[in-house]
Amino acid sequence: MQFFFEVLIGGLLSGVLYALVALGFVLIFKASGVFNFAQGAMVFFAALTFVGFLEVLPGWTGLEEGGRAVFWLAFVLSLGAMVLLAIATERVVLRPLVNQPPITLFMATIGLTFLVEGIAQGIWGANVRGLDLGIQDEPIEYMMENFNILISSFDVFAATVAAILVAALALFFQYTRIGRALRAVADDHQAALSIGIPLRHIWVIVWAVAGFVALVAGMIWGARNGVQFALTFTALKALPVLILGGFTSVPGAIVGGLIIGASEKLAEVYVGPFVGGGIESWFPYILALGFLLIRPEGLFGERHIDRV
Amino acid sequence: MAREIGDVVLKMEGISLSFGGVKALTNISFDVREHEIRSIIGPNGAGKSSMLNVINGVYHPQEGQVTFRGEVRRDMEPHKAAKQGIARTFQNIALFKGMSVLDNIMTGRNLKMTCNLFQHALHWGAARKEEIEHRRKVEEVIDFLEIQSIRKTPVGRLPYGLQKRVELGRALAAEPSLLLLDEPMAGMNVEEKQDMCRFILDVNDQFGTTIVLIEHDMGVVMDISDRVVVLDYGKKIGDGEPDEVKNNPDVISAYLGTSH
Amino acid sequence: MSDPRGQDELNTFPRLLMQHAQQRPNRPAMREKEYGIWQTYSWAEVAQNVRAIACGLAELGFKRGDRLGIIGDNRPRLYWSVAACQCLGGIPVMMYQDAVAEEMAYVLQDAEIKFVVVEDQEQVDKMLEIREQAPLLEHVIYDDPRGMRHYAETFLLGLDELQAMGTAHDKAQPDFLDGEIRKGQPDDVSVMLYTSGTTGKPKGVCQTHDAFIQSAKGGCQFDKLTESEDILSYLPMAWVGDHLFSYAQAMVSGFTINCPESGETVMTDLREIGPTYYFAPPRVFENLLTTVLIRMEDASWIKRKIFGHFMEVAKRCGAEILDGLPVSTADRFQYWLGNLLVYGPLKNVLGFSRIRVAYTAGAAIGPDLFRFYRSIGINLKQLYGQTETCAYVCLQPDGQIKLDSVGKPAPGVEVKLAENGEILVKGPMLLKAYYKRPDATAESLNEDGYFLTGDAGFFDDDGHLKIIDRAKDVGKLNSGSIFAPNYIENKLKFFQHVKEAVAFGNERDFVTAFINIDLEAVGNYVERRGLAYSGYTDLAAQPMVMQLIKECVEEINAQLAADPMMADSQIKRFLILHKELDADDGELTRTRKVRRKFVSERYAVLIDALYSGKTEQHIETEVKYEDGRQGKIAADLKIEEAKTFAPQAAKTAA
Amino acid sequence: MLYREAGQFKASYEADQQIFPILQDRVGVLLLIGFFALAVPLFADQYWLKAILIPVLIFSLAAIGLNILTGYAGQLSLGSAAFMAVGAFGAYNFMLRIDGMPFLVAILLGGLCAAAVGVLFGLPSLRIKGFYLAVATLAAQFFIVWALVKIEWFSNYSSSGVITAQEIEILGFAFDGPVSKYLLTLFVVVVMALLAKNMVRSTTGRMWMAVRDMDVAAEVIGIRLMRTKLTAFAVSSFYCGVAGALYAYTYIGTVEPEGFNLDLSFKILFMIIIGGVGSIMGSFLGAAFIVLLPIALDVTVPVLLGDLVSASFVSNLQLIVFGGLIVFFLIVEPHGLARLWQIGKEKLRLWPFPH
Repeated sequence: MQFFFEVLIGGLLSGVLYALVALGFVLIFKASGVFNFAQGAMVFFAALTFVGFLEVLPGWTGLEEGGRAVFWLAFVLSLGAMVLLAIATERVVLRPLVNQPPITLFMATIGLTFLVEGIAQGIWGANVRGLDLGIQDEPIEYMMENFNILISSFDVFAATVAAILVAALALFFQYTRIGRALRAVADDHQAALSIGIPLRHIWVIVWAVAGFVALVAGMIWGARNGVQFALTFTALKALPVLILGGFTSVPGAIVGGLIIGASEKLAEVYVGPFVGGGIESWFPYILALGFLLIRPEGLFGERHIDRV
Repeated sequence: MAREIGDVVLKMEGISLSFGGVKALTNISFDVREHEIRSIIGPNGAGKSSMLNVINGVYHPQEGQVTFRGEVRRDMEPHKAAKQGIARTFQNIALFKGMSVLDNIMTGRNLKMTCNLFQHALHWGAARKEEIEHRRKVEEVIDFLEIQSIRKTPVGRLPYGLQKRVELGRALAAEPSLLLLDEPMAGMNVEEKQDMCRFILDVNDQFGTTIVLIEHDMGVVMDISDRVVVLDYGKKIGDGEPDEVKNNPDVISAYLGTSH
Repeated sequence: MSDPRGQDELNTFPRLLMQHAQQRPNRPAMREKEYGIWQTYSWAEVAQNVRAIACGLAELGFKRGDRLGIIGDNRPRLYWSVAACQCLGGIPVMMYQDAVAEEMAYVLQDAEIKFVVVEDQEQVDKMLEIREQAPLLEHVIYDDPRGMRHYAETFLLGLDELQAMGTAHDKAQPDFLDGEIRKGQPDDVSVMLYTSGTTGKPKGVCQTHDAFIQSAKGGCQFDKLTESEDILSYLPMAWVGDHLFSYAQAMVSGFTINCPESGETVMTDLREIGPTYYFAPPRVFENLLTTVLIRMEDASWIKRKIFGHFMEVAKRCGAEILDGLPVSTADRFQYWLGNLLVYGPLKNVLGFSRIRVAYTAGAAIGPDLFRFYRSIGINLKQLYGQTETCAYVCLQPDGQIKLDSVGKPAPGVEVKLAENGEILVKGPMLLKAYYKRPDATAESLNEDGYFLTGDAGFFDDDGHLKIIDRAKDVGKLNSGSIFAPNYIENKLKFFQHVKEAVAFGNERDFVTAFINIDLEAVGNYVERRGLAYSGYTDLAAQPMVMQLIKECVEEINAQLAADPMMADSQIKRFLILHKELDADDGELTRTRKVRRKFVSERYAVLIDALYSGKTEQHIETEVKYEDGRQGKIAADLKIEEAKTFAPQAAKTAA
Repeated sequence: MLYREAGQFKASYEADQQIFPILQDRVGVLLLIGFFALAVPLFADQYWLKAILIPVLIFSLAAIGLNILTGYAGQLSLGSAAFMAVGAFGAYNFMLRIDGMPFLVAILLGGLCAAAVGVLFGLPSLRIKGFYLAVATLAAQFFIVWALVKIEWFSNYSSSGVITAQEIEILGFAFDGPVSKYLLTLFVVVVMALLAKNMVRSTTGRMWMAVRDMDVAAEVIGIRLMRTKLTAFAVSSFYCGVAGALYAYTYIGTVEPEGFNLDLSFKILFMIIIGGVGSIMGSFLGAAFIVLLPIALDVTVPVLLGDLVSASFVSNLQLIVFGGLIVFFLIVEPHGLARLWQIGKEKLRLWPFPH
């Protein structure tokens, strides 16, 4: 039983990270109706940029390597890079494709994925890099002693960060002018335009916010598994989460992430051995698919009626 | 000399339809007779299009029943309605934008084509013969609607009025016995309206097709309809021959109330 | 000539048809674009259908010598009705399908028509409208049953039903029709064509089988037409040219006629068919050239450069190459290249790439226009003829094309000039008579059997006939030299800026003219030069426009000075009219010909001003607007002097 | 300019409904096929045949398959490579397990296996659309590759699922050299392209396009959405499957399931986007483009930039160029090279006029 909980909690914690990536998708889909396949590439780009700055900044500025100053400067610069990416994306991809069918925009983001990956590696190189955020990746003694459950403090940290981020975003959407504008755009582009919200700004902002989410997700994933090309696959993990949670629902992304994370780990551990293992790659998809057949609009998605 | 109006072919009884609590239609009953032109009129949002959607199975009413040619239909699927000889056009043109006029109208004959995928792939013998045979029929429709000069034009490039005509063509290609027309003349100029009117009358007259028509232009409706149903806010407020309906106080007030 | 001939000789149209049905049963006789493809009818099928229609008509009571009215677009079944009527010894009378009901009523009465075959509901409605005025009308047969379901009138009958009746009849009595065909004689009247006639009521011109067959044979030999020609039949069936080209010549040579799908699709259909033999009035060629030039204006500069360059090449040597004249090798190469890049594709896009022979007639064609088509390798030629002569008098022989002549007398045709310059013609193609108008017949044929064409002309040194004007319009200047207003006006009208012109000079000292400018062309011209104007009257009064027209007039003067016969006809003074000449005001006929007399009376004050040396004249004119209202246009018109040339000096200048 | 259409009138519907109604096109296509079937084997060297022509042909076939599903029936799929894998492993097993299995039958059976699997994964398309469906096809991608690796029977118990294609022999003739393999591939691809063209220009194709353009209207005129979509899945997967079998037998020889990964699926998707969505001809153009582009980059970039660049730079450049081209085509010419070709042809037909 303890083992079960260990697996479950481990799964839930990695689910938090899936949720974080999925959150980026949802933000963009809500605001611009674009299914952004490049979210994974953005995670990779952000993490790579961050570690890249960590490496080069001491040389450029004379700051102490591994110090706090370098960390925050690199963070701010990376954030800046994500904003630039958002602006460039809006300018080069979204604006010319405005009013195209969503499927076209989706395919464009696949192209964008390749572009972003190529650019990231072109600038920073393709080596695997480690990232140390200063958080120990070791079991929490308290849990060990009292419940005999092995839980990494890093995972808890990651979950906390994710929770804070989600809460912050929720507040942002609920209580700021920009946040309300974003929601207005999601509901009805025409309406948003007619009350004087410049659509282009909204897009840039939302892509930048998604970039910020990608940066945080990239840092956490990177710190855990190293910053490498495999980060782009996080996007593939996030897709079943979206199906489960619905494309437009922030809570859906979180709950979906947790379900996917937990169930994939449980399945791997309890079902995997019987079929040769490695089912993590497809299990979430089959799960999501099965779910989809029952509820095509996802957990929290809105039912859509075809008007004729 | 006029066409014979026959028995009741379509009977709507106590139809109620709602979307997530919003009532679109409330307890509506009326019937349609063979060979007649039956119009449904009413102000915007009166539930006219919903009514058509109930007839050919796009929407399923929560209450009431639809009887078509003696068969009670519950949860009818649109493609089954098509099989029974019901064709329709849409308020917002629903053509297949990526295809030519000819191909659009050809799709209207899909139910009459029996060849399978493999025959199509080989395009030999029966499939080829079938294609040609149906092309001939489609050309008759094209000729009937006088759209010869645009037969190979992609429909997306056509002006609105012509698109409406092509959509009628696609419906006619199915040789329906009941034709549902949802505002076939909306957004047309006077000349186009006259043409469309002529086509509708010709269809009704030459092929004996029963027609259920939604139209805003009162002049047209009163001119060509045999009987008219009036809806307002999802309720039936009038039903009868054009003159009768015109003098119905409820109808007058509904129209005065909305249009002035 | 009127002796009864051998029964098997191919001297009537029905016999020709039956002969083709035997000799080339499977070759296409007719095609019609219908239901998206070119529905093809072989000679055997045509003969079969004609038999059915003929027998059906006989069943209805159609007798030898009866007239059959035929109204509609160029449809195979209407052509078949013509042949069917002829099989029975009847006389087909085609009518212009766009004519209004009253005009048809006149023809129906005049020709005492009992049977008509019409194309569709539209024509049926006209027949119903004028039924009272045509009491003889017994049967109206319609080709297209669309919309006819509720017509209960008993005298209406579908052509389908008629054919069904006829087929049954033909089966029951197969010898009947053959017998009827055998009864036909070459000097029977084969067709009646109504002349529009600028004065008086239209007259029915009776032409015999022999006349049309001889004319068709002559033309076919002249241009070596074979059974493999394709012709597009799009001009009205009631017009003599269509009857000659699409009916008589096809019947003689056995070639294929092609009927377009509808009026709107003629250009597309032309391109699809790519006829080898083509006829069009100058107006069509002119419009086509205009479209070509307009479409080229949107092309990229490089394409325009290529186009421009090779058009120059064509101008230089194209017509010569077509005529087989010697041309330098360099030019030949350039022309070959041009053919690859410009002329070939251009002809293809227009549908002209297969043309062997093309004709134009009916009006004078501008020399530039004519030369353009010849220079890109289209063998366009002119011919001359009237309804009364089966449109067969003069033809331009291949290789001997002169821009301003109508060619040499056609085989079997004698042409001579009367003293006043009027052209007189004689030959097998002459009319038998005007229907029920012995007076008119007598008037038009002189005692030697020559037909008075009413046109004036002269032969040049090579024996080519040049038409200058209607004979009755030709007058004399006070100097005694000939004055041919039409000749001068046509020359003026070849300028794109001039829409209409009226020349005066009969019994005067010199020639003057009224000019109507072309609103669109001149409008464009001034707009490009940054000038704004408000309507025709304003535009016509602009000094810039006056200057433009003056240059045109002076160019004409230079040309006229070069011709010894015409040198005295140079335009000394002219003015630009303040309004467009309009058929609604009675200034033009419905076919847009100037009513010379009416105009000169209406604007007498202007003519006086032209001859009195004034430089300006005030005028007020009543006009009828399109909506029927009356109005007045007033203007002060400037009168301009144009430079004239001495006959000798002009030769060097021109 | 080269077209001389005047006089090419159609007197029957047969003539009007030909694949190439214009004479010059017919001649051109025959010349093209003749060139590739007769002249190329004589002159092309091994490298060209093995590294360029054969893969272009095979990917064209796969692209046709994806185009049927995505371009014609409007159902986006990201799992084409997996269906190729099914075809390859299917054909392998038929060859392996049935004695005297004719090669052509084996690849067709491989294709049928792919079709069956395709229908299975197409089932969700009945309830879900657009992105959801695209994600569902990813499930196929991952699941199939996993299954082929893990279920060792498929690869006859070889390690990590690697299979080696058997020798090809048809009617006693061994297709062992590049030329014979090339000709075999060409034959299969041309025939199947023709069949595909026939399908898309017949009722089947019209129903696919109707569902793509407006499914509600399609249903109202009697088209059964389920059947139509599943047919598209089946045919599409069949084409991908046959392409996969050819990939194993005439191109690579030794394949492993991981070779049919998501990247390959994307590559095929790129082929149809760049080549032209909804065009058989575009599938060929796109395949040629995507196969040739990296080769061209490999050859030209070092020449242009010399030793300054590393191999990894070239591979990143490839990513950037691919990505950039996709975005570029979607913006500038969403119908891809096929449309450019068509525009060019239209220009030639109207020459010297611009429109």
